[in-house]
Amino acid sequence: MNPVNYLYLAALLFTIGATGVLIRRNAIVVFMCIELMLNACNLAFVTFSRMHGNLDGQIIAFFTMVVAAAEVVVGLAIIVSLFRTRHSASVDDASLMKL
Amino acid sequence: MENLIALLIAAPLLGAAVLLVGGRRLDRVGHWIGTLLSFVSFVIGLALFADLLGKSTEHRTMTQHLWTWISVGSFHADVTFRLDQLSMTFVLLITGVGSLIHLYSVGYMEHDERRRRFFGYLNLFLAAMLLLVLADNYLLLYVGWEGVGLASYLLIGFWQHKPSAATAAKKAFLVNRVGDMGLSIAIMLMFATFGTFAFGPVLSHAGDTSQGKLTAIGLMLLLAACGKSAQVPLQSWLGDAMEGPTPVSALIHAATMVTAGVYLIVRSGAIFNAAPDAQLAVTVVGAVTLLFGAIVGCAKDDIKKALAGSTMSQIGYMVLAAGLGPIGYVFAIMHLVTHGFFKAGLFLGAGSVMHGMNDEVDMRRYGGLRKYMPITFITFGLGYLAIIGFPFLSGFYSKDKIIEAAFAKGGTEGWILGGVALLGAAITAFYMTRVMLMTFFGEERWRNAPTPSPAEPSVEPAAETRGEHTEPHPHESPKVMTIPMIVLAVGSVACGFFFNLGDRFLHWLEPVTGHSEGHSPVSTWTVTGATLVCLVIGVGIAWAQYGRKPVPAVAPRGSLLTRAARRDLLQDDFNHVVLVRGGEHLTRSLVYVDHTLVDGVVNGTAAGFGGLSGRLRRIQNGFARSYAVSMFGGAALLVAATLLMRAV
Amino acid sequence: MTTQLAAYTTSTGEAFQFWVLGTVAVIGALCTVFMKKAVHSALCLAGTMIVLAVFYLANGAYFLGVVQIVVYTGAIMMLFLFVVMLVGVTAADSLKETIKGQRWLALLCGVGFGVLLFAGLGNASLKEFAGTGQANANGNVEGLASLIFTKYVFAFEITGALLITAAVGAMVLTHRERTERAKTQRELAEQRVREGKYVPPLPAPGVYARHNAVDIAGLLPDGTPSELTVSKTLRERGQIRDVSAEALNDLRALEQRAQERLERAAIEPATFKRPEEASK
Amino acid sequence: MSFPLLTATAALPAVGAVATAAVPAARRTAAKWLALLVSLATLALAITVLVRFEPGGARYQLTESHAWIKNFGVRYELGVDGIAVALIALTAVLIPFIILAGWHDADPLETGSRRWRPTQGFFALILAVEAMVLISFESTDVFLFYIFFEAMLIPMYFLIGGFGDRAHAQGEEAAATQRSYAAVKFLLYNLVGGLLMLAAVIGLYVVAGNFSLQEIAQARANGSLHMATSTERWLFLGFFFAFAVKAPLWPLHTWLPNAMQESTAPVAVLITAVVDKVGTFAMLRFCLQLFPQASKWATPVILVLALISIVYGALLAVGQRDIKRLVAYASISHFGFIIMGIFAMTSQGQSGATLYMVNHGISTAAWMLVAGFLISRRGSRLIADYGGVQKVAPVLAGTFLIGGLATLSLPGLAPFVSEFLVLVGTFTRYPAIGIIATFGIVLAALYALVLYQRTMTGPVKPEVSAMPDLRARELVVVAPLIVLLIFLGVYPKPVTDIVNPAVKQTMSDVHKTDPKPSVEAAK
Repeated sequence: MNPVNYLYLAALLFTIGATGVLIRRNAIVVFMCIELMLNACNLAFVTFSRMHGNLDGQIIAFFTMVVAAAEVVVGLAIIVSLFRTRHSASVDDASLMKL
Repeated sequence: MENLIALLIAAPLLGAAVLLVGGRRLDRVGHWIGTLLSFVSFVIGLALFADLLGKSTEHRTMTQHLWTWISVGSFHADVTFRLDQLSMTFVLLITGVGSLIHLYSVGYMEHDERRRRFFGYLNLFLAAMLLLVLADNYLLLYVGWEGVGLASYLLIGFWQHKPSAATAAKKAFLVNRVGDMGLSIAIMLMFATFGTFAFGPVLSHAGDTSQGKLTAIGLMLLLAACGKSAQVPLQSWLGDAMEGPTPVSALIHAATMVTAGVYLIVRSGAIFNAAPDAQLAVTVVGAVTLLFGAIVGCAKDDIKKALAGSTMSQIGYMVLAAGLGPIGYVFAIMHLVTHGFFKAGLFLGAGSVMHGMNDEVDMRRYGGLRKYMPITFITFGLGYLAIIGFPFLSGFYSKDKIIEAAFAKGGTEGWILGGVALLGAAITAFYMTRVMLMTFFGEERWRNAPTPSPAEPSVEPAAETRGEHTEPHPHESPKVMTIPMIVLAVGSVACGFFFNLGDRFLHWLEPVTGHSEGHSPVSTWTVTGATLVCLVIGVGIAWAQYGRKPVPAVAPRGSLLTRAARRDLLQDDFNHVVLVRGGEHLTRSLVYVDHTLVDGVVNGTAAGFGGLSGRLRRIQNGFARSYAVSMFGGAALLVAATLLMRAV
Repeated sequence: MTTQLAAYTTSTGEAFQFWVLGTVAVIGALCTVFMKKAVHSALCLAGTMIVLAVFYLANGAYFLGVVQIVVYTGAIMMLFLFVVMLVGVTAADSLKETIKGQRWLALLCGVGFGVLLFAGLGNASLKEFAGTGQANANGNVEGLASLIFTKYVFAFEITGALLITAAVGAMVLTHRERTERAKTQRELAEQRVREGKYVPPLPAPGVYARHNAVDIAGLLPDGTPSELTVSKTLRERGQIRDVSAEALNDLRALEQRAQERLERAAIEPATFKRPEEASK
Repeated sequence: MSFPLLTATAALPAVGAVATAAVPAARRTAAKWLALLVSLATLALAITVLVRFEPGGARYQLTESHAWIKNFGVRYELGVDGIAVALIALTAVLIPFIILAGWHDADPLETGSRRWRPTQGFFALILAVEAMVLISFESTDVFLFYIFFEAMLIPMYFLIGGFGDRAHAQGEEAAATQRSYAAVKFLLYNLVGGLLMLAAVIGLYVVAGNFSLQEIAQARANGSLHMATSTERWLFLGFFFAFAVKAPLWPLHTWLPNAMQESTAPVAVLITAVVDKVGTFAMLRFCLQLFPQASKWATPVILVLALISIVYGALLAVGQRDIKRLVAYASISHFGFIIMGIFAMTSQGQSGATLYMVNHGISTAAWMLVAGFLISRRGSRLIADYGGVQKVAPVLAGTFLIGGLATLSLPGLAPFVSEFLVLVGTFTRYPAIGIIATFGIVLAALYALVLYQRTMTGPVKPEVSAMPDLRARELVVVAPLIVLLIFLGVYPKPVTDIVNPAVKQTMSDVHKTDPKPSVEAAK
């Protein structure tokens, strides 16, 4: 088998994640989908690093993970405060620029 | 002496200004001020007349230049007055009859709380009319021309609370405006042709230009004359004009203003002499109106409208005469003057009758009034005899001359016109006798007068004035009213004979109008005989119809012609259907067009932008996810783009 | 030569592993998207991530594989679960679309994007795989470390700063500022008395302690459940179970049996209905 | 460097506007008096201009010239010819009457209405408009003219949108919406026109290299500045469109009825009698001087449009149910006459047109202001709501009739002279058009008299039975206007003497001479 399939898989996962972001209303699930997309990217990077035979791809993936972690922390915090204020985690409820 | 000319106009103008601006504090003396000033003007006229008589024939034209009115490039209009025999005649007629009618109005309008204003308007009219006849150029004449139009508008609509009066006034002004349009176009033509519109140059150079232009000018002048003198096809306003107080009808719509058209034609004689086609048109208009008015006069039961019809037809005589050219000018003016006397007298008589019959105008509710108001009866009778052309009364002379002149035109035209004139004489005799009989003879139909039956549509707008049906108590009018009637009666008896004595009038007017003896195919005596025969026939028929058998108090349905004549030969209906209705539809549709089309384009554009932005706004719905979709779509497009770039 | 060939393709074992676990990963991803309950989504996502970790290992990124499991599946997903709990485990959000045309647009874009990516990959000439042989010659971790602390040292420092900032930010966001001093027990009691309602402590939930009483409203004397008895959070999540009818019917049956034993006439042989049914 | 009279004339009302606006809200009456005094002082200055101007002297007199924007050769250049002087006098005369007529229009409404009416603002805006109108009459620099030609819109917008009639049929809210609609329409129409003009102004600069009217006109005359035919036509169209919108020419007229209908009578007078005159004036000064060839090229079309305006406006006036709309359409018809006179390219036509601007200003002012008094009494603009007023308020009715008669250009009143001059001037060159235009006078009689008949005559309507007659203030407004109408009607020489030389020069700009009569009868 050709390792290119990893890339195809990554693409597939990324697309699924993106679609999920678009069709789910629950902020948490949306977030999970974003994570999914990030992971897909990571997979791609790792595969690339294998392709080129150096570790830079892995480094990038590593950084991605860190950033993702930070992002999740902040994002979840936002979700929690949102939930506190309007007692729902639906992204559609936050359709106005005010509470 | 010339400087007096301006005073002729100034006096009544001053009166008008004082009375109209003065306000209520003048209510008690206003009418006397007006009368006084008109008499002043009359006296000045007499003085000037004496002065003129003193001069030799060729020096009988005075001019007075006041100031330059308009001067732009070659366009030059002066305020200059010209007093010659023709205008002198008019001045005397206007101021004389005018003053008498002022006097009469003092009594007639006694119980009207707006009498002061009435006299103000009368004075205004005198001023405008004098300006009309004294002007030295057509533009200044135009000022007077519209001025009298304004005065008659104000006076016809004097009882403005009556919608019919207001409507009649508006109608009169509008129809006159159509005529004025003709006059203004004529003036423009003159300016374009001669570079001026002053009487002197235009009339002296009339021959120098092309036939077509002259004909055009002539026809435009004729249109103007038709409007002012109530000639077919612009005659429809005169009948309604009877809505005004009777003195107004006597002064404006019988004696003076309506004859302005004749003045215009005679004054522009030089142009018409050079344009035979225009002349022919004038004669045709005159002849048609002559018959038209006479027929209408036969059918009316409203005494004033009957007289209005007769006015129309008499002016038809004058216009006919004026159209005959140098043969007829003098006689046109002569008939104008005599008509001024007797028609004014007749109207004043009618007014006196109405005065005594608490404003009843329907002759079918008169009858047997001769013993109640003898003076009115006598004066009215004399006027009657004069108008039907009873031998040796004024109408006899002037009308005969016109008939002769008509025959003298020669050719088939001559025969036709003469015949029409004769026929007109017969009809005149008929309807005037009818009026006479219905009013002063027969049994007294005004006792327990029945209410008008709704079956017969009363076309005379005076209908609602016969409000209460208290039985009238006919009585003679006060002196202040009868004296003018007497004077006018004397005039209508005498002036014809006086004028004709040694062709005075002819020689007086000849230098201005020019005169040529037409050779008539039939001898003078034949014409006279024929006229008298027609007269007798007319009177006889009338007697057979209204003298012998009693007059029904309610008008019988009558023949088709009668009914048509009652409705002014359907001319009003024609106007209503074609002009009024058509105009209403036109304006209404235009308003619609303006709102939907012209304005719609603008509003449409605006609405288009509004809708577009509204639709665009809907995309910004605030949902993070739909924004995400667009972002994602955008990303997809970017990928596609890069791929394409790679592929290319 | 042979090494290069080896670099081209992978071992059948890896191929087998790819196909099996890849399927699992895709299914997991799909479930993540389509599960009604956030908890389930989270679990599926965790599964997918583990699979991905395996793939990292297979691709020679040993360090990342471990990190993936430890950090992601271990820490982040747990964070998710915490939040889910906070928001409400059992709250199932409907997948019914509310924004007009959103779903179709989303699917269209997704499919289009996927197709494009695949096309791109297809066109790209990705035949040569150098393999991570030399790169990992002296240990994957050492390799990464040397890169991180030499070539990417600045990025590394900045990411550290980012992490700190994120942590602080999270605290700021979630920490609710107390504007007034918290009321003491005594003050609360006095306030209750002053207001004059519920002077005694709130009634306890549960009916005769027959159920796990926390989410079951206690019954008022007339048999209707009283919201007061359930804790505020549950009330807001709408997770109150109303079992009043069963409870009362049981009671009824109990009394009847008692009467039969005592030979007394039934007072009224009626069975209670749930309030809403009764109202129907 | 003599005393800058023209600058002073335009600056005084501007300063006055600021001062009036600065009067504290409580001192309402003080503001009114201040505005009135300023307008009267401006009138005095305008009269000095009139005196200092000697007819037949240099074409532009009392000139001032200062560099303004050097990079673009924009100069602050003022100067008046006869036409401008006449219109300056008209403006200065009318403004005091407008202020006096609108004395109470901006008073705060009685309790219950939520609209705040800044009295000071009203009068300040009027003065501002006067200042801008005056300076656009005076400026001989195209750019300077353009600036104030456009700036005029701002105060006008607020005057139209901010102050409506006291009472309104459909109540306060509906009135407010309609007002804002009218105001926005006015603004947009004129802005579009101004935009095209701006393009043309820039184009002119590109071609000519400076903005000075005199220099360009001279260069055009002595051929040192040559424009390609197409360029000249485009520039001409750019200018003309703006002016045709301002002086509403069919089919660009629809803003005027709305604007006049919704604004108070004095503001309506301000629009039609003062502001719109800038449009016709500018046609005469800029279009003809800067683009003579193109003007001649466009003449047939413009004449036809003017003809349509005359007949169309009159017909629509007949069809109106709203007094103010009727007056507005009448004005459209009159503007048709003015434009026709300008482009007839005869001395009678152009002198008549200029005279017409003055007379139409006065007559419309008289007619519209009396109509405004009438409306303010009954609180309705609908003709159908009136009847028999003549019985209860004879003076009001009389003045209204005189205004109407002036509008239908009765001889003896001022408008007749100008209208006849325009007709003659047109007739001598284009007989057919002249004759058709003559129908306009019949239609004018129709709408004027129908309006008078429906409102003033007939049985007294119960609503108007208690209507008071004209008050002293209102008489002070109307009487002088009527006197002026009569005076200029019988003795228009003062105006014509001033106007004629300027017209002669304009005629020579377009290389046109009056057609000669076929017979030289005049001695």
